[in-house]
Amino acid sequence: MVPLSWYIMLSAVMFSIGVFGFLARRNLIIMFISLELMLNSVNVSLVAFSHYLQSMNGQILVFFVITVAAAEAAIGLAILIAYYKNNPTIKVDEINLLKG
Amino acid sequence: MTVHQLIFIYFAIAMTGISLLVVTRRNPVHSVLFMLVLFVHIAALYLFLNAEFLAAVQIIVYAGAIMVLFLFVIMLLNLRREETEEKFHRQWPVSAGAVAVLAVFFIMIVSKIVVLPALGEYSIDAIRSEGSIMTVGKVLFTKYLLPFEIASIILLVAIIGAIVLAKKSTNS
Amino acid sequence: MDAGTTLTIMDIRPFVPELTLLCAGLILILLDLIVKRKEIVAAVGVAGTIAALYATYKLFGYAQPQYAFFDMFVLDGYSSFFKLIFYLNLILTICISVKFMEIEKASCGEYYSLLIFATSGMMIMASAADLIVLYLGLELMALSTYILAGLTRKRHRSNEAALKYFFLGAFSSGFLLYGISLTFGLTGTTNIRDIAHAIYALNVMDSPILYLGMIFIVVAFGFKIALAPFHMWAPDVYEGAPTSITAFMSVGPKAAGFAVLGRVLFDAFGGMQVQWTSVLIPMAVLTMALGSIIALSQTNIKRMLAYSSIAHAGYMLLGVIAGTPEGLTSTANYLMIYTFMNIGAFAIVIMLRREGFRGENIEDFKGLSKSHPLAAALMLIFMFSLTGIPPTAGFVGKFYVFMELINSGYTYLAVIAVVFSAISAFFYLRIVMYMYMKDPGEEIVITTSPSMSIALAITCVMVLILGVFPSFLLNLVRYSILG
Amino acid sequence: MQYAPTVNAMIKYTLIPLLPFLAFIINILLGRNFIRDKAHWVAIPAVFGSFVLAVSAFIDVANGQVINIDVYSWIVSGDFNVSFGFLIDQLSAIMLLVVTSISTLIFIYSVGYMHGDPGYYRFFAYLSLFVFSMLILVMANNFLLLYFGWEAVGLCSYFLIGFWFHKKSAADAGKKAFIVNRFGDFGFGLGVILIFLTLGSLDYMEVFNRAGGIAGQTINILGTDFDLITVICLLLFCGAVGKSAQLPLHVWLPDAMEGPTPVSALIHAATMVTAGVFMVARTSPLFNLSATAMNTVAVVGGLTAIFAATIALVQNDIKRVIAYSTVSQLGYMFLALGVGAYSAGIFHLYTHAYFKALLFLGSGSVIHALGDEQDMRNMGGLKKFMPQTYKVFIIATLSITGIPFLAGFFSKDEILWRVYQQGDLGKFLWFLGTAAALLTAFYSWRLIYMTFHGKFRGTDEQEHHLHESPPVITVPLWFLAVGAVAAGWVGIPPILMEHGDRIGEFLAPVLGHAQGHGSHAEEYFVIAASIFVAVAGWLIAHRMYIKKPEIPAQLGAKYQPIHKLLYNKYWIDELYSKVFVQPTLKLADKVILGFDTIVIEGIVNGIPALIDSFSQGLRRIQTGLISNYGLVMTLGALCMLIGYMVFSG
Repeated sequence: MVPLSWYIMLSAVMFSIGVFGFLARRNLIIMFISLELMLNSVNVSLVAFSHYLQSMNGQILVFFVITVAAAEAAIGLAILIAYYKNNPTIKVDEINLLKG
Repeated sequence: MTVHQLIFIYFAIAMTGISLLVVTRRNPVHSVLFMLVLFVHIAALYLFLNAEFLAAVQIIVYAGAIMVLFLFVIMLLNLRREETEEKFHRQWPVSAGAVAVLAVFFIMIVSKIVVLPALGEYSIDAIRSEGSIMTVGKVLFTKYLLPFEIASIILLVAIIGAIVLAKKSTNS
Repeated sequence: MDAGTTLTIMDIRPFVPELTLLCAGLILILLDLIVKRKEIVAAVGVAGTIAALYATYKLFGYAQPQYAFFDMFVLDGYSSFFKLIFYLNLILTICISVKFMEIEKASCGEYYSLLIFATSGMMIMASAADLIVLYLGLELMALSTYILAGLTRKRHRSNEAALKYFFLGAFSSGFLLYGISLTFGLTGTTNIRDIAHAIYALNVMDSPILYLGMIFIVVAFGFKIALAPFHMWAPDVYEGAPTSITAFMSVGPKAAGFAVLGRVLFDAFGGMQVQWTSVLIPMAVLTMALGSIIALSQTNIKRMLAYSSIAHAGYMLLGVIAGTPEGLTSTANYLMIYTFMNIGAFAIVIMLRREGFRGENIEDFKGLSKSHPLAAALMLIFMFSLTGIPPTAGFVGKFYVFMELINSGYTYLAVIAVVFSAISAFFYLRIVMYMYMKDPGEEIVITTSPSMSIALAITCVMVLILGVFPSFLLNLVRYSILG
Repeated sequence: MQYAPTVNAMIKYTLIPLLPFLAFIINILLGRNFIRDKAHWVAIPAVFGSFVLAVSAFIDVANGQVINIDVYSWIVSGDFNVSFGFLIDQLSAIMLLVVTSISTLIFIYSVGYMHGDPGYYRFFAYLSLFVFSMLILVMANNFLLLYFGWEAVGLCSYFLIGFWFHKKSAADAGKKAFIVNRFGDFGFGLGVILIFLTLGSLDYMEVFNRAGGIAGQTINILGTDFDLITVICLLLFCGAVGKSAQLPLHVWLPDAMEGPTPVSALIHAATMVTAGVFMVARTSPLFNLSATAMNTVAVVGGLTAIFAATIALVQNDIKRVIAYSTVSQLGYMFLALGVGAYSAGIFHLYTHAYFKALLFLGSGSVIHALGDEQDMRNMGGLKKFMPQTYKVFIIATLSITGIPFLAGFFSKDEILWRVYQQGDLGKFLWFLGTAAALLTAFYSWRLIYMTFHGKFRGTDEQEHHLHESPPVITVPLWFLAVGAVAAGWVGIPPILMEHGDRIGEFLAPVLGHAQGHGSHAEEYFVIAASIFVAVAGWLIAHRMYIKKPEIPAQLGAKYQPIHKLLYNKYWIDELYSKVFVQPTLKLADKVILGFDTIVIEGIVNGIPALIDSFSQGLRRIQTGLISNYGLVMTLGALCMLIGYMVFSG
């Protein structure tokens, strides 16, 4: 059998890559995709826990996470478009009107 | 090394590689496409973990809806400058360092994880006897009814929000 | 009623306040289609809130916590008290918004329903007995606030605020989820009470995995509360968002964050108090320091109030650090007082806003006492209260937190807090100085409305009354939380 | 004996301070736009209401109902309990009567005096606030509330001294009063804190009950052991020295005369400055435990009495003469307190309030008539223009100089007799007091003669406008005159009348009886001596200013150094300036050039600048970039993780 820790380590690696993408990329859309990557890594760990603990909680939470991710995507992209209309850039380092 | 383990190792390497590709592609469209490949892998992994329902949801909702929305927005914004400019933020080496340290600790800690609590009632056989969808459905509409209803409000808020933020002009 | 195996209609009972408010939100969406005047929409929203308040009042006073929906949801004094804060926050925000959103040309019915949905999310957070419900409540609140922050779509600053809030909020949600996942993986449950039992039963108090899970959860809550170093979004978002939403955000999500922080740390991770205390202490000191010091050199009043709100979050955290139920009580008490004084201060800022004039610079307050003595006097009271000068409510709030802290043996923290509190006097009193000791620059015109007057009257009277007669509130919060 | 008060009684006692406070709120909020020159219609009924309630409270106390009740618990947290409560006993009942009755009369007087002032409503608002604070100070049943009232009356006093803030001297005087009082209040605050730390309570009764327990304990300050109670008492007395303008902190009071005359009368003569006397009397159970503290009080009081009287001899500003006279009379009160004759001190406080308020208001009437002229050298001969003012002035002067059967006679005599009984130190202090009485008689009559007798020395225009003040001013004067005559009849020495010392008996349950023995012969001697000096002072003044008006100038020329010394108030202001202010400046200026730019400026501007630049630096962290914020969050989480790894191994 595959040990539980392997799944969780995989998920940890994916999570870290997602964090890296969020912190290092300039393109807002790719940052957003990195966020989705983080969420997916969590989902992997949850499903793995759910399987190994023979509990349903994890799977149910994944279901809700996917739902929320969909809602988040809709709102996030709407905000992005609203921003882009006024200020046509999606480079994160050009978005610093508010600072100090 | 069992077959299971070998298959897992393939998935682990593939998913790590694809994840890296997702966050390093210059063109966002490529990123989204690699993300789709990743989702397929994740869905397959769910199948190994006895979560057929989630595997389907992963493909239908994540790949089919969310990522398509991403693609749609990328097309809408029509990003030409992406080709020529710097991919990474100025702080990326610091980020990379921090994330590397975090990942090392993270992996060190979770590598020790073992199953501690008493096992629940949803063993592989129990799920198999009813089918994954039925099991999930039963739990979702009894024990998790309240979160389910809250999720519906969240979706409603998302709809309202998207409309409010994106509609042409206010009526006042 | 304990965890049943079947759902009955009685499960609805503890959920009635949330249900009432959600219904009000839905009604507003429909009402918006047929009613032209937004004041009516706002009034219906307030009526719905008052109905929910009444429901909470009727349900208040059970000695035992009421569990419902298979232990997903709990109604107890603790959550009821926080709901009271949310109701007040909602009502006061609606009151100060009506005229303001018209001036911002962003008056729409959805604004009010989103406020209500956000508040419902906070209430669900406060009452969550399961991490899944907690997560969903948090997302309901967060998603609604993201939209609200960006509601003035024509304004670049508002767009940017929403964008920052959204991205960083989603980032922190990722941490929260990982924290929940690890906790679930180690304890086999997501129910808050069961987690505590499992931690003892499995004897995993010292498990690094659980610690990691707890840290990730604290990161997410710290983000909502705006605790350093997770506070950095706050000044930008507070400055960019429409002022009424800034007022709403500076109280609601903060209070909700403290509600869940208290519940999760005390109930779920009660066995790991040593660990989380040692995490929270540096956070509290850093929060107070950054908030108080950076606020000194601000020129925009919304931004200054943002840093002030960060500093206050630091003081409130001290009550949690005290680690006793009494300490948590003092935090809740502080939050209630903070609601009044902070929304009051923002209300004055909103009054300066008019067609073609932002009124957000501290300079704009020059000579306010000459042209509008009443507004200046109110601002003076709010500033005194935020500084913590007796006999205003702000003093009472700080006093109880510090007292509980000292009772728990953290005298040095109390001393540090007093020092930063003294530093903070500089920037609050600077506003007072501008209002009373400088000559007016250009003419100041104040925009007011009946609802605004009501909000100001409530906040001002409460700040003074709670300063002079604090025992009323204190008895309420003690009765609610300590039973 | 204490009785459980009824709800009605509680409302009554709460209303006493509350009425003036309401008047303050109404006037300050609505005064500028709505009430304007009708502010007195708010303030006077409020104060009068307090007066009526105070009379009723006095009757209650006289019937034996001493009340000590916590009206409201403000902060309750564990062992720490801060309550607002009132203690209405014999002492506070008398103080209530004094404060409210004099306030009422002075409020009425102010209607005439302040008529037409642009800050009319503001004046009444501050004055009402002052009365509120003073009543709180008097009625408090714990040290914290006392301290609150103490600071609040001070604050009102600074506002009112600087009431005409466009006048530079007034603004400066306000500042001076503020700074000088800081010294005293600092000590007072330390004393209160020390009481709390050592006795664990701030409630009067608990403190007094527990005080016996710490008798004999010592406290180590800078390596030397001091008696704890003595230290506490001396710290408290510091506050009294500041507030009641005793040596060496008396310098602010004469300058405080820059304020409007009703303020001088109410705050700087009748009530606030006597707060120090009241406080020492109130804390007499503590002072009784420390002989050192008591002797200090007595000596400071005696020295101040004579010292201020000598200065008053040669001043030419009419209000300054009365101000130094006030300092001197306050010295008498402390003299009495210091020898344990608390009730004699309070008795003098009470009679002094009437005749001194009368003197101030009378001089206000004169100043008003002369168009704000305060220099007595430009007055003279006002007797025929202002007969009423003249008459009340004579009554007040007879009273203050101690002419038999007027108020001042009984109270001053009581003090001198009690002092006389206290051994050698007592004899010496008695001598000082009697000498001061001689001086008092002299400068008081000098004031009368220079102002009201002889020929008018002012300008023709002033003479043209001379008039008697309107009834709104003179009627309160006559009321006060009645007080100045009759107030002393409650304290007739037993030697002259059986059971005559009613006020002493009344106060005895709170303040106890003065100790000491003396024969009847000695007592008659003391009385005779005071009468003698009162008459002697009068005669000397009469001779010098009526019979042979050239004498003062000759004397001044002959004893020029003394005259100069007195005229310049012993150069105390200059001394303070030389000793404290100028050396600092010189040191900073000459000795170490550049020192000031580095250290003084460094401290004054440096710390705020440092914090500000620090703040500016920290602002730069806030780059506005999402990625940076996310990185900081990640690093935060990482730090927590590393911290855990490091500390848990």
